[in-house]
Amino acid sequence: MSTEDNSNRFSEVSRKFGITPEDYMLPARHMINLLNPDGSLRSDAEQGTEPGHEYPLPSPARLLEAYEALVVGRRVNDQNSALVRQGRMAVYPSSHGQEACQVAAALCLEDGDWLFPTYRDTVAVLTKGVAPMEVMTSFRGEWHCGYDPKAYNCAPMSTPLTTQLLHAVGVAHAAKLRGEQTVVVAMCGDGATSEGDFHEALNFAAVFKLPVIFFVQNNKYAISVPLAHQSAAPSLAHKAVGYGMAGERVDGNDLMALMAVMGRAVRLAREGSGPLLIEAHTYRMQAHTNADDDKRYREDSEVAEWVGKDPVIRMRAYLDDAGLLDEKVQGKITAHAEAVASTLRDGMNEEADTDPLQLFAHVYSEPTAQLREQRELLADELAREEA
Amino acid sequence: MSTEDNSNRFSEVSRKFGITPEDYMLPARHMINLLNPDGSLRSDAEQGTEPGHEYPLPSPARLLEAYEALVVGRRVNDQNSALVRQGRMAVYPSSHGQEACQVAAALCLEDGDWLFPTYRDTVAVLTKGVAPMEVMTSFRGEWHCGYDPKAYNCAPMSTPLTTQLLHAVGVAHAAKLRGEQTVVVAMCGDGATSEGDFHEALNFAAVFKLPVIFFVQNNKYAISVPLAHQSAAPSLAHKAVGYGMAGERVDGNDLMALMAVMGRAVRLAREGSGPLLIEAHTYRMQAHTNADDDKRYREDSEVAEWVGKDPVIRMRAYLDDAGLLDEKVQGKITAHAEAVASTLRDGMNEEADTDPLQLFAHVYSEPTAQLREQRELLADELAREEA
Amino acid sequence: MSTAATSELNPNVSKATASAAAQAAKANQPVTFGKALNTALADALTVDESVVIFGEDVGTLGGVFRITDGLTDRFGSERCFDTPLAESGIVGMAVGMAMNRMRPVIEMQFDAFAYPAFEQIASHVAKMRNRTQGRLPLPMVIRIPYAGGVGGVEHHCDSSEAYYAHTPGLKVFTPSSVADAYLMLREAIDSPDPVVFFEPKKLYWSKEAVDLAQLAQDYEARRTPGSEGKARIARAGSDATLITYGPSVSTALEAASLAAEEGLSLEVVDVRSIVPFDDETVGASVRKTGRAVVIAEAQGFASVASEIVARVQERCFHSLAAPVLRVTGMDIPYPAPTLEKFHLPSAERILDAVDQLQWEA
Amino acid sequence: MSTAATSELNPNVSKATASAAAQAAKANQPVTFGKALNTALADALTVDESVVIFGEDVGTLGGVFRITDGLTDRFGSERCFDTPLAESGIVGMAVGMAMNRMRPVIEMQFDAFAYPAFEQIASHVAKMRNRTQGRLPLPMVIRIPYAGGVGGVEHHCDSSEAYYAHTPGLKVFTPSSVADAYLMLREAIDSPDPVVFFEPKKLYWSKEAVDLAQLAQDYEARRTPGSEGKARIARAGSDATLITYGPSVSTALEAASLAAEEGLSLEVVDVRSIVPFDDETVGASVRKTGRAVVIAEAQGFASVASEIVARVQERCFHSLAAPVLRVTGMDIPYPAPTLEKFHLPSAERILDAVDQLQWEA
Ligand SMILES: Cc1ncc(C[n+]2csc(CCOP(=O)(O)OP(=O)(O)O)c2C)c(N)n1
Ligand SMILES: Cc1ncc(C[n+]2csc(CCOP(=O)(O)OP(=O)(O)O)c2C)c(N)n1
Ligand SMILES: [Mg+2]
Ligand SMILES: [Mg+2]
Repeated sequence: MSTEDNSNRFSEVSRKFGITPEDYMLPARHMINLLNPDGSLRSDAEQGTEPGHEYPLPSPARLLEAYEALVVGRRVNDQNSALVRQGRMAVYPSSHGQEACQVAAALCLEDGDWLFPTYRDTVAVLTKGVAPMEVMTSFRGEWHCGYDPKAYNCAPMSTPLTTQLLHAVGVAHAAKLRGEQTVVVAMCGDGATSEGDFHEALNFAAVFKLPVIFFVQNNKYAISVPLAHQSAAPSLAHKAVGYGMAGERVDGNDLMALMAVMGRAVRLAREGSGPLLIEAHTYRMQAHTNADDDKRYREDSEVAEWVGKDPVIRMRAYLDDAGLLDEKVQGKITAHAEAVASTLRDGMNEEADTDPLQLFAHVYSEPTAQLREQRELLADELAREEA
Repeated sequence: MSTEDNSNRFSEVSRKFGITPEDYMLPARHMINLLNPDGSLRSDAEQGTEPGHEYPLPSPARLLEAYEALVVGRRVNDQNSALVRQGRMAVYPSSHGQEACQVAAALCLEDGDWLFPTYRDTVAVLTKGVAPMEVMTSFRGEWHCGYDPKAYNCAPMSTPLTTQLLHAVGVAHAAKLRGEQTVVVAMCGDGATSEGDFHEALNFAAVFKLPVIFFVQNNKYAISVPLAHQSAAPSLAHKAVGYGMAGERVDGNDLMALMAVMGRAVRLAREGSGPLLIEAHTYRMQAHTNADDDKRYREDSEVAEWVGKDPVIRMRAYLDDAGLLDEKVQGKITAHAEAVASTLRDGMNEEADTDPLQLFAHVYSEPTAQLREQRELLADELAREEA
Repeated sequence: MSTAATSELNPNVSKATASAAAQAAKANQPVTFGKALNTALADALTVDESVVIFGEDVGTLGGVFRITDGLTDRFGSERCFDTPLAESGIVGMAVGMAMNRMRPVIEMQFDAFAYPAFEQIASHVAKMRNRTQGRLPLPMVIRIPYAGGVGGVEHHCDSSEAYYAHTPGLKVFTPSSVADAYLMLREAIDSPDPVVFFEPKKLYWSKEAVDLAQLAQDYEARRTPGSEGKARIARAGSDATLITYGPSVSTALEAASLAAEEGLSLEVVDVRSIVPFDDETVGASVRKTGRAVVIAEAQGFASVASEIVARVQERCFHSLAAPVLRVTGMDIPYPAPTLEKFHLPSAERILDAVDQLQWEA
Repeated sequence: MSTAATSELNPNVSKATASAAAQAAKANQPVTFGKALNTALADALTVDESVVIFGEDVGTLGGVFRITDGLTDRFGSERCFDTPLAESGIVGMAVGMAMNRMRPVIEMQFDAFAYPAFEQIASHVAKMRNRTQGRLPLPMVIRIPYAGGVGGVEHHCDSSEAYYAHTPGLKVFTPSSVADAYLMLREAIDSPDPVVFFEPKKLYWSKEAVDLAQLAQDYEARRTPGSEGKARIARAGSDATLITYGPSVSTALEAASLAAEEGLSLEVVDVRSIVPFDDETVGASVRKTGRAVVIAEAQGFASVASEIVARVQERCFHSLAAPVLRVTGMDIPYPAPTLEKFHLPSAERILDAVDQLQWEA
């Protein structure tokens, strides 16, 4: 690539939208928001639509599909939290309140596309199609990630913050070198944007013009640390221009807006417009994990404020009003959610995979002589215990 | 700090300039440039002055002081390259062509202020006041950095790219906590902006509102890698807005513009406006170091083009035309440069500090028992050799 | 270097207010390891105005393990504060603050999350003093909660001490008792050299009856023998020596108790200060017993345990009745909760190793 | 695991075009270590379309040591290319490419500049296969020019192998001869596991008469014995064993020559594959000679040398006439050119250690 290539690419996109490349890269002045908290559609004027930031409404069928995933996601979050309280699961970082983001991240992708989730993105992983008990494996305290990333085109949920964004870039790069049209969604939180790997990933994606959508769930906290201690930028989406990619802010509790923005981002990326940075404004309704005590760092009133912006209620109200959701459909959706929840309850009653000799099986393609010795030692101990 | 604090700060600065905070943070559409390559002053129209990006001309006295440092810097660069060719110095990364940046970075600071240079910033370190032979210690292959950073408020020239930007942030933070008004200039190259520490340093500085000026010498190459492989951004200065700081581009071969831009940046930083990112456009006229072969990756014609933009010739022409530089003054300046060069030639003839037992003296405040043993071993060997 | 760290070593200490913070702790009440660390931090903040504490979630929250609990409230958000989420940033900023006359005490949230800071630690924290011929010392402490035994998930249980112990210029301490938690952290903060301070997280909630106020007074009055470069005989014995540190000290003590029931007298040496290392105490014990097992949680290959074995056999070869053996973690990624017990050195595994020390029948 | 890496291990190998690249090299002409590496890369690119090479300055420039010289020209900028200047980015992107069916071979420009990538290496490169129960293997090679002896300035001469050898999940190779440079790099690239490949930079310009084309043919026809987990007897001897690797092999051989003049027969074992380690070859040699010195450039504390000492005394205790000694770098930051010779193991220092192996008079 060369400077000319890169500027050509941006002139093309920006010409398409009739704006300058810089304006294409800077986020719209206001975050993209299509539904009011009460579920009513915002008018164009309310949306403050700007050139280059117009987002067509997703189709009713698409919205219904997304709503179903949303309801399932909420149920899974709450079921998992219950399982943790009952001591049947070790730890769970709930995305309660952020389910619209989770659902949109997975649904905007096509089958061959890849998703790179974090520890909080259970619902996105589920929506991508991974079986519920497989997703939950690591939260049970098992030693592996539970699912086959290649079978689902879904990376293991990453704990070391933003390291996975670089893996996402690599997956996209490999696909591009083979001439494949793979789009990758790479997720992280607001706090994670401060890590060096965030910077390196966005820069690599931009320089190599890769179809990666960096999707930041800005839920206002990194454990106890509020956004203001994390960044002084006008918005996290303003980071995009510094890499030469487009940035956009979207209401992360507005499933309609998310589907629209993520849908367009995937389209642009697949057409070769390079990476994008999407910042979704949302809120983590529960503590960081069950081990955290959020009373130490935020007011109940702040949490209460966000109850009124709940993504599930908002979407349901819209669909109800639009006549898209009759009782029968809602019933089927609820049943689906209950079925997933009961799979989880049942699964957590079953024994986890705990063959200790497995510890040596996958460190290398074959155990080294050293590992074979260590395996022997443990096998001996186990044999003696049994005897 | 809180979001409000940060946005208040920016509203203040931007109000001062009568522009929006976002416009304060984005660089001017064109790089700041006050002198044409032939030394003539650019008109306001030519400069394309925009609100918030007006830069008053530095005083004649200031310009003369800077010009003297520029001439000395050029002479030092060329003397060092000669010493390397003669095998009297191990390695030298010359800043030939970039001396205007070097001089401005040091001269914009007051005595108590700190400079954080890289391996290429010999001339900036000299201009900050460090004695010539002390600066050159590490290039002779000695085991230490040569000068006392605290005596000069000048950090060791850093090799691991952008690591020093975080140290700069720490020095500024410590000063701020003690209520001191220290401003810090932290330098790096265009290639270095890709490193994770660059990101973390700019973000920390912005979040803690520290008076640090990140000064990037964009000399178009990182060893062999051209800028287009390093970044797809409209400019490196566009990275500023993503951290919530002001960014600006300046002609890095125009000493007048550099003094104006760096001078204003230091003033703003000292007043509490937070950090700034300044990108200076310049060119590395010689190979990366004497060990590099730049014919492998760039055309002679490209280098030749930049000969016409030489910062020394340009500044001299301006001063001549403005009647600020008579033969006597120029003679004194040349003599000064020659004196420094001869100090270097003489110094390089003297023996370097090579007491091997020094190797154990400063690893810790006192050698550990282990190091005492190892020191003994070496002392024994040396004694046997002598015997 | 092995005397108590004192206000002489650290010119910023204000003698007037010394030990005020520790006074609150009641004499001889059971106190947790975590509280001892917390008190050490509070006392250091009290007596030395150059001490600053920062890291991820160490402010309002008091740290995910509450080791910095209450410090922001008590000392203000300029003395104890949250940073953006970036470990290289935290360490790099600490380097700069130490260059400019502060004593940063920083927290890495978990062992594996210190890795992003590795370049700053290896290339600067460890080398700045040497690079500047002693002109830019970096008095700073990097606190790292480490090791397993708490059912932590991946990346939260690494024993990473070898990476730092292998890096010249760093000191590496790890306490295993409540009193040491207090004293060694005070000493680390007062050290003129950078210290990587490893806190065995499974001990955070362990309790001992320790009078922290008295410890503080003694420390500040220089009546406490220093721990830097000084191992500790955690249990005296005569038949074989168990050499260990940090989280494995309690396991070794358990093994020694079990062995005692069978009439075998095991000495347990708690290394405490990995760098600098106390060859004298360790060597004296092994020369006395003639047999040794080195125990550590970290994977064994190229580890601190390897080093101890190498040193002991170099120095005590002719006293040894058997090779020096190791009981360490397996050479595998740290396993998650369900399987960690198979990975960690256990009293049984230690006793098996002791059995192999070629006892005459 | 110790057979030659072959196209069976690596399904991307296209048999048709095998060894084409090596043909150009003339038989039994002196060829440099660097050229052998360059040829290995070219041959791998030729036979395996999933191989990609990237890093800082490896494209147009051919690398600062020219190890990738000509590869972009020959194979195109999609197979060998420059990245932005960011080591964590390089390694992290390689992880993703390996996840998606490529075999990245990446260059860290110098040893100390791999540290920014430490988190990616320790938390992902080493652990992805295990984390996914073998479903996401990461076949990739991280090439690191390392060690000193070339008059390099600070940060350019670290011997950092211990950091990686201590990290389970990584294999760690280091060649010391021109033939091994070729063969071991081919084997590393074909390995289904991630390999950290340490290139002693002082050897880049060393020459031996080696027929690279023949080596390539033999390798691809699986006629070459593998080097993974296999040490090499670099010189046979009977009185004591010098165990070493990489840049120190030539120093050990020099010491052995000097000793031979005085009638002492030293065996030199070149470890080659640090992980996995060849206990058999090393153990057999020491059991034969009864004495051993371990030699390595890296600082000694908690190092690969410590590990070798620990293993040897564990396994050969009763054959040992003296403790296993070490000759390593000092526990200090790597010193710049003017003083490095006092830091590095020298033939004299090795012979001094041999003298101390308690010979009967
Ligand atoms: C490199 C690294 N440092 C620290 C941590 C510990 N940690 C886990 S989650 C978290 C906060 C992340 O905040 P954010 O990115 O906003 O995501 P959220 O949890 O809000 O979804 C921290 C500090 C980690 N996982 N990785
Ligand atoms: C962390 C790190 N990686 C790699 C290097 C090797 N290196 C030294 S200079 C250089 C190029 C730097 O380019 P740039 O930042 O543009 O500065 P310039 O040399 O042009 O002044 C590289 C790759 C290094 N010093 N540090
Ligand atoms: Mg968050
Ligand atoms: Mg450059």
